[in-house]
Amino acid sequence: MNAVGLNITWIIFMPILVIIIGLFYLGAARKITARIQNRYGPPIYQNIIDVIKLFSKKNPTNHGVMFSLGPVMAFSGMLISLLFIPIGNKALLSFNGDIIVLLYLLVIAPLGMALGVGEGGNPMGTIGIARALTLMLGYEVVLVISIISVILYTGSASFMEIIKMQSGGVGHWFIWPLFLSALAMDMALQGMLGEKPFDQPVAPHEVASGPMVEFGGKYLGLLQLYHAIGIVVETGIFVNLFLGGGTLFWWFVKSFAVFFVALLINAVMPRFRIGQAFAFFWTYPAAIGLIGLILVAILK
Amino acid sequence: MVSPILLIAIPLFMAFSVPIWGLISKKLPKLVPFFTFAITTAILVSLLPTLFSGQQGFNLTSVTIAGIKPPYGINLTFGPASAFFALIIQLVALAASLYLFEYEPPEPAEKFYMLFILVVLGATGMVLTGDIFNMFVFLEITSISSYALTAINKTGHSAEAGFKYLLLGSLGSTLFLLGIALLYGSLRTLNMAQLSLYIHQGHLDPKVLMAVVVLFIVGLGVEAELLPLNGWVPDAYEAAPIPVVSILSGVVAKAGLYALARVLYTIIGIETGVLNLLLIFGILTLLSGELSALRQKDIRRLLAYSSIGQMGLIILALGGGNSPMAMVGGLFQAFNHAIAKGLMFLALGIMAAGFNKWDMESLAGVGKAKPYTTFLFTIGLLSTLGLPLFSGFWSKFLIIFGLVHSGQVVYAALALIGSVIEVVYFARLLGYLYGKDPSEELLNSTLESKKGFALLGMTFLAAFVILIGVYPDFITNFILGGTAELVYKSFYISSILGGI
Amino acid sequence: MSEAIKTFFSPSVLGPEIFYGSSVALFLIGLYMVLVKKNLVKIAIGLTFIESGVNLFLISIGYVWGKTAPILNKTLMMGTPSKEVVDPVPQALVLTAIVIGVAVTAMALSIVIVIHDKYGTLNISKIKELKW
Amino acid sequence: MMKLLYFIGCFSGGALLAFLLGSFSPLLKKFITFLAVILGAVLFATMGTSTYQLSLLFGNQVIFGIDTLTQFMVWMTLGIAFIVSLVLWSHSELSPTFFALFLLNVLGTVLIFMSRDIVSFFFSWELMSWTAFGMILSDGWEKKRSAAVKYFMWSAAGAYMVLIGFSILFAATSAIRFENIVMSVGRVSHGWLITAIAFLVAGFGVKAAMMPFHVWAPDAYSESPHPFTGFFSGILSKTGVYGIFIAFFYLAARLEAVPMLRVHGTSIFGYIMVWIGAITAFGASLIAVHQEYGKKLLAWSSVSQLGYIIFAFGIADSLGMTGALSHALAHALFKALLFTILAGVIMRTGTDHMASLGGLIKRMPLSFIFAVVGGLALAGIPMTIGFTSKWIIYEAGINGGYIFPTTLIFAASTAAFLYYYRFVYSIFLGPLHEEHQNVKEVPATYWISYILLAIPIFYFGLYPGKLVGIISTILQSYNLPALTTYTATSVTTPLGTFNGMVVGLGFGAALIVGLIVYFIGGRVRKAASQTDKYLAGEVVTNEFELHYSVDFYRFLERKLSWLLKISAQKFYEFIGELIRFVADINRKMFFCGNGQAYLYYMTIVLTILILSIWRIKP
Repeated sequence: MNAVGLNITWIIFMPILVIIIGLFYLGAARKITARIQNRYGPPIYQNIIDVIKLFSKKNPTNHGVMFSLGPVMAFSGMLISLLFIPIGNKALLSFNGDIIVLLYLLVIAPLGMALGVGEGGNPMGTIGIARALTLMLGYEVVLVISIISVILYTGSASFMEIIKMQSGGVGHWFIWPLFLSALAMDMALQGMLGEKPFDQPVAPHEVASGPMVEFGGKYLGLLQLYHAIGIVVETGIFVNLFLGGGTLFWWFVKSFAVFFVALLINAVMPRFRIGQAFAFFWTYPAAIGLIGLILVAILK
Repeated sequence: MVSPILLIAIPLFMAFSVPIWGLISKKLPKLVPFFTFAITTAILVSLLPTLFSGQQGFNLTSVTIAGIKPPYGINLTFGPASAFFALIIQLVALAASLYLFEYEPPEPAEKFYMLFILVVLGATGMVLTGDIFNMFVFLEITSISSYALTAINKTGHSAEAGFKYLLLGSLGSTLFLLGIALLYGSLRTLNMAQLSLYIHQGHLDPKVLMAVVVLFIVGLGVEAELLPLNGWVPDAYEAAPIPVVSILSGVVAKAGLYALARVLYTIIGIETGVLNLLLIFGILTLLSGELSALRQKDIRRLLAYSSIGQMGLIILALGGGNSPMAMVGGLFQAFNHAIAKGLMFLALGIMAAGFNKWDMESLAGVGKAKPYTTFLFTIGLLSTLGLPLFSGFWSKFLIIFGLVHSGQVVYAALALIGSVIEVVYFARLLGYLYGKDPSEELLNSTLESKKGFALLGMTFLAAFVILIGVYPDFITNFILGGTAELVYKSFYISSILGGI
Repeated sequence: MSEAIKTFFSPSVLGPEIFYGSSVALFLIGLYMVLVKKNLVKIAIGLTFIESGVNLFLISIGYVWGKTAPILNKTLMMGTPSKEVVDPVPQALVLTAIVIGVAVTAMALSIVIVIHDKYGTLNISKIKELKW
Repeated sequence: MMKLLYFIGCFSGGALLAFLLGSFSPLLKKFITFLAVILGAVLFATMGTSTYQLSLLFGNQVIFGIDTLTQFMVWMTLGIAFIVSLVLWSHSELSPTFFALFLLNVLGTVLIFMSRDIVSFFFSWELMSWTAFGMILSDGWEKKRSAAVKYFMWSAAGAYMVLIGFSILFAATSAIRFENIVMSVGRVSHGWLITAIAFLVAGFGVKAAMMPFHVWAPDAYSESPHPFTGFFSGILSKTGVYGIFIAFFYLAARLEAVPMLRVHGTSIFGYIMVWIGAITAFGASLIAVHQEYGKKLLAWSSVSQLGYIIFAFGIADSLGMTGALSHALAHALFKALLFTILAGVIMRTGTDHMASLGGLIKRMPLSFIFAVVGGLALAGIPMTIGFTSKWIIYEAGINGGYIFPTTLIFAASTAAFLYYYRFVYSIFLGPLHEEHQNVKEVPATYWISYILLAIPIFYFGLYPGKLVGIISTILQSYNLPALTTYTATSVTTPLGTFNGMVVGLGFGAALIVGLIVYFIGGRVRKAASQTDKYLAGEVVTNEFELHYSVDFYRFLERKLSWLLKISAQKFYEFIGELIRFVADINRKMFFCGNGQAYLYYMTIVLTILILSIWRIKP
């Protein structure tokens, strides 16, 4: 098979692969958290079963066209972001857009969900969105600071370029020279993934799962898929920027490792209030990131 | 043979013949000012073609009186500057005299019309004369008539305003006379060309010269509304009848301004550091006037302060006389200010006609009750603000360019700060005029349709504002000539005294 | 005695300065009245003082000691008139100025009458209904 | 020559006719305005690139010219003007004066872009400024007073700064034509040149709502007549941007050569502008997040977006200038769209208070769709023109090494999500209010204009290279560095690539996949009523307020209150108080009413002047 054909095959199968792996991530997360908390936990494939169940459920409530379109847009938005992030050294579409394009593609999904939640008209959902957006204002700054330091360091905003520069073993990974930036980004990642202490948007005890409150059946199923892809994409950014990408296997190993760190923090942390979370992002991670950035700017 | 003398002689005759017309019919005196100024304006316009003939594009004729040639006899000079100011005076007077058709003066009416013509006559005399003592006489004719007109309502306020005006005015003109006495004592001549020549040749002690300058500035500054000498202005504008106010701002102030410019530019000469004095006086007058208007509620007083500010701007422009541009802008601004302020005061008179309240709250919403008059008022206002499509734009533009060109960036910036303040209070005023609903009382006041003749006069002024605003070259030749006449002493001297 | 006074006041002793001096004095007296007196009538009188001072100054500019009035008669026509008469111009000016001064004073007083009618006072400090 | 006169005559004649005939028939004023704009566009199309001279002042030739930049800006202006004139068909309540002033305003704006000398530039500039004020005034006043006065005051101040700047240039070069000034700018001393350019940039910055000169903008935008606001915020602010371009890159090209003025590889002006732009963008968007009224929100958003443009201009390399100019177009398009939608909402519901609106998606679906489109562009989602321009700006910022300002710009962009979502949610989503049950969709003139605006938004989003191509032509014609690495669908910068078409197709495919997945799932049930929601067993009725819309981001506000407290407004109010204080003292002193005091002043002046004579040496 020629390269183009290979690419097309990969484009078709990769999302399915990622969805399955992402769902396994979610299952593993539940399992690991349970073990840390001295519970047994559900089986690791539980989320796959959940999704199948959700999709086959009849008669979830529909509040209007945007309500239906919202989860679809969230799913499709994540899917298109997935195509712009190199997985296992396979570039896909990422020659046609750099990190900044990806950053903005990543926004489509939450935006779609937010619009859907909006038409749902449940105040809990909207409060959840307001919290999510506030949180986003918090971590986006940190994220951008880290990304700018990487771009400054490498002189390129293209993922493939950045991965190429890290080739040649663990020692070449940017996590070493750009340790502060990587640290800041990992903190931002915690917020992006919505893991504790940054799970205010969905805080079940406060806003009844927030955005998800009105969604049931296949809507929730779509949102589960969106979440599953989201984890891979978000950890994938970190892997590509700081951990040198890698072959398919190693890529997912690294990605899971990043996710695992987040899980460990999640399992032991309580939840910030949303204001505190926002303020936290604009203080310590931002400061760490800025120091890293200044170091890069000086050393470069 | 049409001669500039007629510009003085006809009004003089008409003024004192008013009571005779009054014997024929009670209505007739009302028409006299209009016909007088119509004739004088016609004469003036018919003189313009000869004025703009000749090699330089304009020329300066000296008209001798009683057959004795200058420097010994009294002469009238009819050059671009004189004609320009005479034109301003005639235009405003014509519009105001049209307004008189709709205005019932206090009894005895004949006196009012007589004084009205005399003010304009005096001002015309001031701008046309070539003899400095003659200028003093005309100044006194103007100012004494103005005192009388200010106080003519015989109310307490008008008397108070008239007295304040009289105090400052008579002291000012006495100082002017003192200045003339010093000049005559040193140089033994009263002819302006001769004086200019002698001063140019250095026959005058610099100290005496500076004393003369000071006396002239302080003396004429009263009429030209310079800062500490202008206390009478808002009071007189508030208390005097509206047509008189338009004459005060459009005619008397401009005559004072002309006298100042003529004396300082042509006789004294600008190389003597006079310009710094003008700059300082101008900027202080400008800022003080604009600041005072900022929180003013009475529209007449507001316009009076604005008038002071505008006069300050003109004086400032004259102070930038190193650059002919500023000078041109200043003369242009004098024209615009006379026309626009005259227009605004007359329109204000109609807006408050049959109502007689002048504060913003009472006149709020007049734009809906009397749309056409308010529209005319707005044209005047926008022109005063110096906005494009209106004549004021070009003059302000030229003044600022000229000031910067002559190196006075700081003064230009300060003047513009004054303009910003002007924008604020005029914008607020516009808001009151258009943005509110008119009160019952205002709706029931005299309809504007009953004031046809007055509106005609104002429309005539507004047409000038827009015409020049769209095509300034309509008048710029005139102003260039005027600037040249004022600034180039040798041209003036040789035109009057013959080739020297 | 009268001779002494005459000598004292003759130009050889005082010169024309006495006229200049007294015109300045008149001017200052007038200025004092105008600035300090509160009564409108007194202020009007002060104005006339100032005018008189200036008029005196003007006339003394043209005056030349020991020369005659500028009226042409036969004796004058014999010699060179310009060297034997005083300068006629200031006199003409002063005549005009005096007339004007009278007009101003009349105007002032007539306004004062109206003010007294309406305000019931002649104190200038109390006549300030128009302000700011 | 004649064509230019026809063009001017078309607008001014239209204005005159609309003013005179408009009071007879509302149809006539709308028709005349519409016709004048179309006719103007046709005339402009025939004018091509050429130069026209008019003899105006002292017989001097006043120059108007058309080059590629002019064409770009004028088409933008005429396009949005056309949209406004289209929308105005539904607004008979506006007075004929409004229509007349609108045409004059368009004329003034177009003439700014065409003018090639100081005189005509300043003339057009002032014309544009005061007609906008007149329009605010003509549409009711009572509640708009402070906004209108503030606008007029600031625009006068800005115009006067421009005037000072120009007059310094004139005084130094004795030329009024731009080309002559550029030729002889070498003769100007550095100090004067810097002063002039500083005045010019500050003056234009007022119009471009650059902090700290922005305080007029939110009020003026939100209080201007609703159909006009899109033009006001989208186009009139661009005159300031254009002015900065002219001052900075054309008149003062030599500034770059002054070594002491160079910071960070560019001129100090550029460096200051980068920071000012970034702070404007960041601060204004944080303020926009907390607005309770739709127009205020969009108005602050405008200030923020203009900050992007100033930021990009400050960078001043090929990327920066491409970004700035393309964002100028982008902002004009999406802000006109959003303001027009809001005008439609206000027309139908009578308010723009976001807490009183809600759920309009069911009643005004078209408006909602285009509000999303406009919002996508505003937030800079790929596939819209907003992303194309923002992306170039980010790349420019990072590439230029302006790391901190770029971070601020990014944060501003994230904040844009926040306020944009609040805008859409509060107005169109959530529960429908009782009193808006019978609200109808906007009339055809409105949604036609939405479509017309949406087309270029998507076109330049999918074909970013086309936009960059246009701008590169402009920049090359001014001998400025231009971005050349682009194809129709993609743009490449030194840092990376963006292919609009690939993203668009990819997203389309993903959307289809999503829909397939959606339809695989089970059937759905339509909600019974508005209150048919998950509320944990609580029974709620229609009276129950479920609209979460007041104080939307209260937690954020609490945390950022220290930052939001910093207000230029307060500083200016203090200055205003000071001026009023001085004004009163001045008034009560010099016009105290006591005649004798006036005589004292006269005597004092006389004495001072006489005494100062003795200083003069004979």
